Amino acid sequence: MISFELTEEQEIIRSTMREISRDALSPEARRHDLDGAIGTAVLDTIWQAGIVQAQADRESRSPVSNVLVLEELAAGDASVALAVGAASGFVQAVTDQGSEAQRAVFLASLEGDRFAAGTIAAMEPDFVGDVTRPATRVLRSEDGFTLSGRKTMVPLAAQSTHFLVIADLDGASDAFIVDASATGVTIEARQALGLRGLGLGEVNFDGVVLPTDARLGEGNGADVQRIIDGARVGLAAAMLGLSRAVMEHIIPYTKERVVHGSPLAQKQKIAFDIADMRMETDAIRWMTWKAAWALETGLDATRLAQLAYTYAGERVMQIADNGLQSMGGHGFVEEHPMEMWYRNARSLSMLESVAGV
Amino acid sequence: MISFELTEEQEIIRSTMREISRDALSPEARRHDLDGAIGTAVLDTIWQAGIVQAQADRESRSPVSNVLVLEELAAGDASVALAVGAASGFVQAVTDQGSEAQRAVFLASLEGDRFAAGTIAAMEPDFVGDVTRPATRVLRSEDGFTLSGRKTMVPLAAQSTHFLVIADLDGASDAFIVDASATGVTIEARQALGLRGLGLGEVNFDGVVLPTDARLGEGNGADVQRIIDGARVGLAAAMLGLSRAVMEHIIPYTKERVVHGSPLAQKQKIAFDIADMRMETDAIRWMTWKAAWALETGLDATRLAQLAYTYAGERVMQIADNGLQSMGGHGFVEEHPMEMWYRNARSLSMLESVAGV
Amino acid sequence: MVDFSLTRRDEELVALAERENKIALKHARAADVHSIDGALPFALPHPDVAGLQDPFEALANDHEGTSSEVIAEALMMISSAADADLRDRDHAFGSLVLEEFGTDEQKAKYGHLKLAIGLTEPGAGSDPSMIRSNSRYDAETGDYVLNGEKTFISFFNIYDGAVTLVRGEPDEKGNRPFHTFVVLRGQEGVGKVPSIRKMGMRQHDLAGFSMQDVRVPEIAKLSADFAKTFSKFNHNRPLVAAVALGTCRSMLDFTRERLEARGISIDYAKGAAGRSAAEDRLIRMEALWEAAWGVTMYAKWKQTQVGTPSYDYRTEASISKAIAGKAARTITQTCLDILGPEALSEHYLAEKWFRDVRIADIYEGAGEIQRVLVAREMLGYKRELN
Amino acid sequence: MVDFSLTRRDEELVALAERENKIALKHARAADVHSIDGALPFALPHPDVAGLQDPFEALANDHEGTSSEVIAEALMMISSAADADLRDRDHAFGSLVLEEFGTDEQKAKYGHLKLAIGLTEPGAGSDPSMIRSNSRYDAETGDYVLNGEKTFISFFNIYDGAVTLVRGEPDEKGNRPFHTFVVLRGQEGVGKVPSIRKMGMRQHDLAGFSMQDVRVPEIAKLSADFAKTFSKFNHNRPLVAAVALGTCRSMLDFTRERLEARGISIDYAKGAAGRSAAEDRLIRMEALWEAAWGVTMYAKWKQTQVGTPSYDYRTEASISKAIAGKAARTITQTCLDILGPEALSEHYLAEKWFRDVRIADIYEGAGEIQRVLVAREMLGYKRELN
Repeated sequence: MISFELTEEQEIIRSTMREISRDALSPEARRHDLDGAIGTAVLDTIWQAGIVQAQADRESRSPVSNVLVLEELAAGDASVALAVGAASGFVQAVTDQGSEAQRAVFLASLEGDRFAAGTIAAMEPDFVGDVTRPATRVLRSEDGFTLSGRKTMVPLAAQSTHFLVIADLDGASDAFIVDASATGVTIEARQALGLRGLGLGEVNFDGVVLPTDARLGEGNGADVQRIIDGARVGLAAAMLGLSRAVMEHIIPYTKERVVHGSPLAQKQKIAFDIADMRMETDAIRWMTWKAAWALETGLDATRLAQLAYTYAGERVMQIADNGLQSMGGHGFVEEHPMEMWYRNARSLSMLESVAGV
Repeated sequence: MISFELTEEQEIIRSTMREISRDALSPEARRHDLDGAIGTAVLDTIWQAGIVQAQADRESRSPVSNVLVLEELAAGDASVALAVGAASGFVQAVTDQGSEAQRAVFLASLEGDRFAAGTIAAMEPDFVGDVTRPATRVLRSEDGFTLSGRKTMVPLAAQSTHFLVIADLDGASDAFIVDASATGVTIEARQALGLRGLGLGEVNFDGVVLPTDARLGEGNGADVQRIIDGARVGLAAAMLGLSRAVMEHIIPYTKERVVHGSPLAQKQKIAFDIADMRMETDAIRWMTWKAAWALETGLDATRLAQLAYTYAGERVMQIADNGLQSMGGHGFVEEHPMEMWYRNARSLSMLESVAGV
Repeated sequence: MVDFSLTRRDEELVALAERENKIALKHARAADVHSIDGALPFALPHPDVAGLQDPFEALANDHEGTSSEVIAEALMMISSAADADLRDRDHAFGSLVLEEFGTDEQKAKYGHLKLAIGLTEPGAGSDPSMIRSNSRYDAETGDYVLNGEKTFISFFNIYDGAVTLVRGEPDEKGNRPFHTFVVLRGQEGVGKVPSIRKMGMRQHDLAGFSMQDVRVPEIAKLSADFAKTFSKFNHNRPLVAAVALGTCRSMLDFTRERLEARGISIDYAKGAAGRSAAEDRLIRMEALWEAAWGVTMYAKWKQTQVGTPSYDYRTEASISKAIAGKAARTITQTCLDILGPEALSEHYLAEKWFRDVRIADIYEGAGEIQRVLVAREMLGYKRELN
Repeated sequence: MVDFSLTRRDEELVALAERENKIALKHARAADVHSIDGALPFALPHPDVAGLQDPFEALANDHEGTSSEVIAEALMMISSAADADLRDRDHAFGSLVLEEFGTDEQKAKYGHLKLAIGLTEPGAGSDPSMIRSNSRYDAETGDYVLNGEKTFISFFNIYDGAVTLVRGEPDEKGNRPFHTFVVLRGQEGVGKVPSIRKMGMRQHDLAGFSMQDVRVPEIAKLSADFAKTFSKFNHNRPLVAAVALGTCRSMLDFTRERLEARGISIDYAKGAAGRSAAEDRLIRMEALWEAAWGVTMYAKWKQTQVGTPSYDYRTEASISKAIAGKAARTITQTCLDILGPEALSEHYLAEKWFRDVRIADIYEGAGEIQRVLVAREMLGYKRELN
């Protein structure tokens, strides 16, 4: 039965996250951008909120709830949202698809008080690449596997304890859990246009020897598409949060700024852009909820995830672009968050695998 | 040396065509649309203006001048513009690429007083087809060729004396002159969304036996790309004319129509759409001129022709769409030409081979 | 709990609407060609569909177990391309106004009639302040005398008359109030205007009428409040959106099928970089459709939460109408372009859908109006923004 | 005769600009990183380019045989991505105003200085009516006393001062006229404001300054007419468009090369149906670039026809600026998206071009302003439309 009603628990999650986002993330977002890293205190706060750890409970974890979390966090700082999304994605994959032994090992690492998590390494330093066709390869060896290839735009590259590496095995995509300290693994910081706080990096795997139990699920291979689906929905949620941040900033700005005798917001062009921002954020939200609902109920979510991701990607870029334009020169300078959002919008909408719900 | 200056002769051509378009085409455009045919009187008027015949003179024919003609005619009635473009395209191909003998035969047919011309048959009744890769095939036979295949959206299908058929010969596109009355040629009217006056039809070639001299140029095969390039530029010119017609209609309409106390044209949304119409028609005009100039000077025009065609196609649809929107319900009814332009815009921008410059 | 699943009853109703649509498709071209002048090529109800159950009637009779009546109605609209509205649906807008605002006496007199609603005038599209039709009270006879001209009136030439909006005589301040009267077709002074020829939706009759010293008795004057008359549009907007989405769905299905027949299958799993142009564009169109579906469903869901007479879902109603209107334009334009010239042919219904659905962003409040309404709500503006 | 060919001299100059651009590219990342706070990482002129001929100087010295000087200048801008403006170009806008409107005495006093132009104020972007800075004549000393605040002033922290626009004392009707004064950096009361940190174009210093009871002598007051001061922007617009197109050209070249390296070559001959998504999108971006090129060249050509001081090419100037501004946004956004995540990396200049060129649709009159100007001309409106 069609319903848009959140559970009481989800309402609480949403308002808690909105508060954290407003009080702890928004004020720090510019600093994260300039430093090229999220502050340890912020990461630990998030960690202590237990969002990442909650993903380890197969019964209670909820993609819909995760979408709410990512929207709210991204409204404050998209880098933080993706850091949480990346760590959550790792835990979700292990929880959903890991063997009993893998779950026991990797989920135990969630017990500390400090942010310490794995991340998904899926994209490759290849122009016009396709995340579903990795060039990174795993070959079978006598007592396990050997992994070779390069991954790029890996979030929290230097901070992650493990990588869930998407790689080709026998002609199909598969997933392997790789220790960040394994021989042959080298990590290189690789700053990018936006999401600078996220600590994006390039990770090289040079003939890394993996034991048999490194393969996610240890059995017939992982369902990589499910991981990608979850990531697309997570990114859509983050784009939703970013879009909302732009909208919420632009409304008071354009109402206060007087040009040629009247507030900017009374110009039809600006007012229509603002109406479009509202319309599009609403649309992205329901698409994202619907895809998350499909994930949650175990339906095939691939199409809905792709459509939500595609739509959110188009719109967040347009919303950030129009938001910047409506601020004129002020949109271009660091005094306002707008220029950062413009960069983050382009970055967010091009990553396909760095968050999970 | 970069210059946008027309020659005196071109200025005369332009103003003559503008007059014909205003006085003889605009008032008849709706009738042509309803009748599904251009009136014979109109066709003969155009014929007697000598535009089509002028293409037979290799020295004096000018793609730039032809672009001016098509813009002006299309501003009055896009169907007439394409009828002229189709007939011209046939003559141009024979003039530029025909053997001496072919020129002698086919250009002689231009001498009468009544509209009587060939047309290019290039597109096929195949979804997602590519005009540069025809499925229509010509096989070599002992004393000539055999032609088999179907062509669609052929302008003036029932009125043309000859078809210049683009077909595959030995794995490459080639062009063949086919008599409309040849055995195995059947013509079927096929009405479409727009350009209804153009008499679009489907032409079937069922093992049509062709003599050796049916092959354009008779030698090593025709340069089909040159024909397509010319057609793309011709279509861009027609789209330009149509775009201008919309703009010139919308300006007085929105100035006169008062809504909520002020003329529609004073609403920023409407005024900006009108500014965009002007900006885009200017842009299409110079792109089209540039591509025509490349054709005229014998440079490789393929890229410029593609870009002008692509850009004009995007914009004419947008201009017609916004024009219709600015008229509200009046844009949707036959009382105004706008709904016809909307249909014509979508049709024009999807045809790739029915006009020539 | 967030839920996008359909109930069994939803599914039944949707299937019913789809079946009716399939039958309608067979007659769609004939209806398009023959009803250019407003005359359907066959009598209603058409025998082909007469044997089936009307899905909307089915819903009205039994909506237990649906995702709520209003949501189910929108779902059914989306499942039907409305290619040929073959059933004689009982949606006479003027009759609804009578039913809501009429006295028992008025209902007794006019209740059995099908009444259109006469708002629009030549020169006054969506702007009621431009209405020039007027009424004058004749104290001698106790009649009202009406003059003016109406246009774009749905089904006027098919129905029995219209509930029409006119200006009254000026009050002490010189303001002319709005009055609402029942005017009957064939009445003396009511001039017939031929049905309007349109680009699309030709089976939807649209006509005008003139009033020249039309005399109506006092009982013909309804006390329908002007704002309330217009408020009817509120809950209609998501349904108008749904109708547009139905046609767009047909267009998308047609495009997908034709691409697949050419060996171009749509792979939703892979990234954008690996796509063909046709595939990429189609996926973007499907995304736009889903976007419009979401806001339409949300508007209907909110309607059930706050109740139909409430104003609290009007922004959501505007959003659904505006996005669906945009989707209608973009999806039909783009799908034809993806498919290429063959799609222009009258051999297929695609070109008809392109024509039909263009009205979606115009009628019942153009996209620009909806954006003004949405922006006003967001910015806390009223007349400052128009 | 319509002609789009370059003269030999055009080609030489374009080649010169391209060579300089290639050198500049080597320093582009360093300039971006180090000049966040307005400080270039190296002295001007940079030794790398000092040995070459400045193409703009070459044009100024000899423009015989070009497609006219103004067209050649635009061509050269388009050939150069302006990645690192390594030369200390003599385009001090305030100095140009002094040169045009100053008396001989004023030129003697200030002519050797580099002067910025101080128009914009916090809270007054493109709207001069919002200017709050003011001047007061002190009859006792014969000085003018200036107060106020200026922002977004190009090169103020690098130049010697600025020609600045302020309000005078109210006249009998209460209107405050505009006055123009030369204000020097370091002068008493002139407050320094740190250079503004920006998303892109970081090598372009932007700063503000405050004026607190700044006393300037009578000679500092220029009789520069306000409208004339602004008219300077007219012929600058197509050049601003050309600069944006230069950066877009770099982005398109980069994208095409990377696609080709991946085996995706751009085939302009075939129809759209046969294209990959990447190819299709790139072709559309190239078309947009060509559109902007055409209107920019036309504006410059018309400028040579009617003469630079004429107003008769202002609509064309606005058109070129508006289309190039739109192209700048669309082309950079789309090319990154075509290439995928790797294009976001600072390893390449693509992300820098994306940041740099966004200002193109804002400065020297945002796209919205240009559209107002174009629409006013078309509709015969003045203040009715804003």
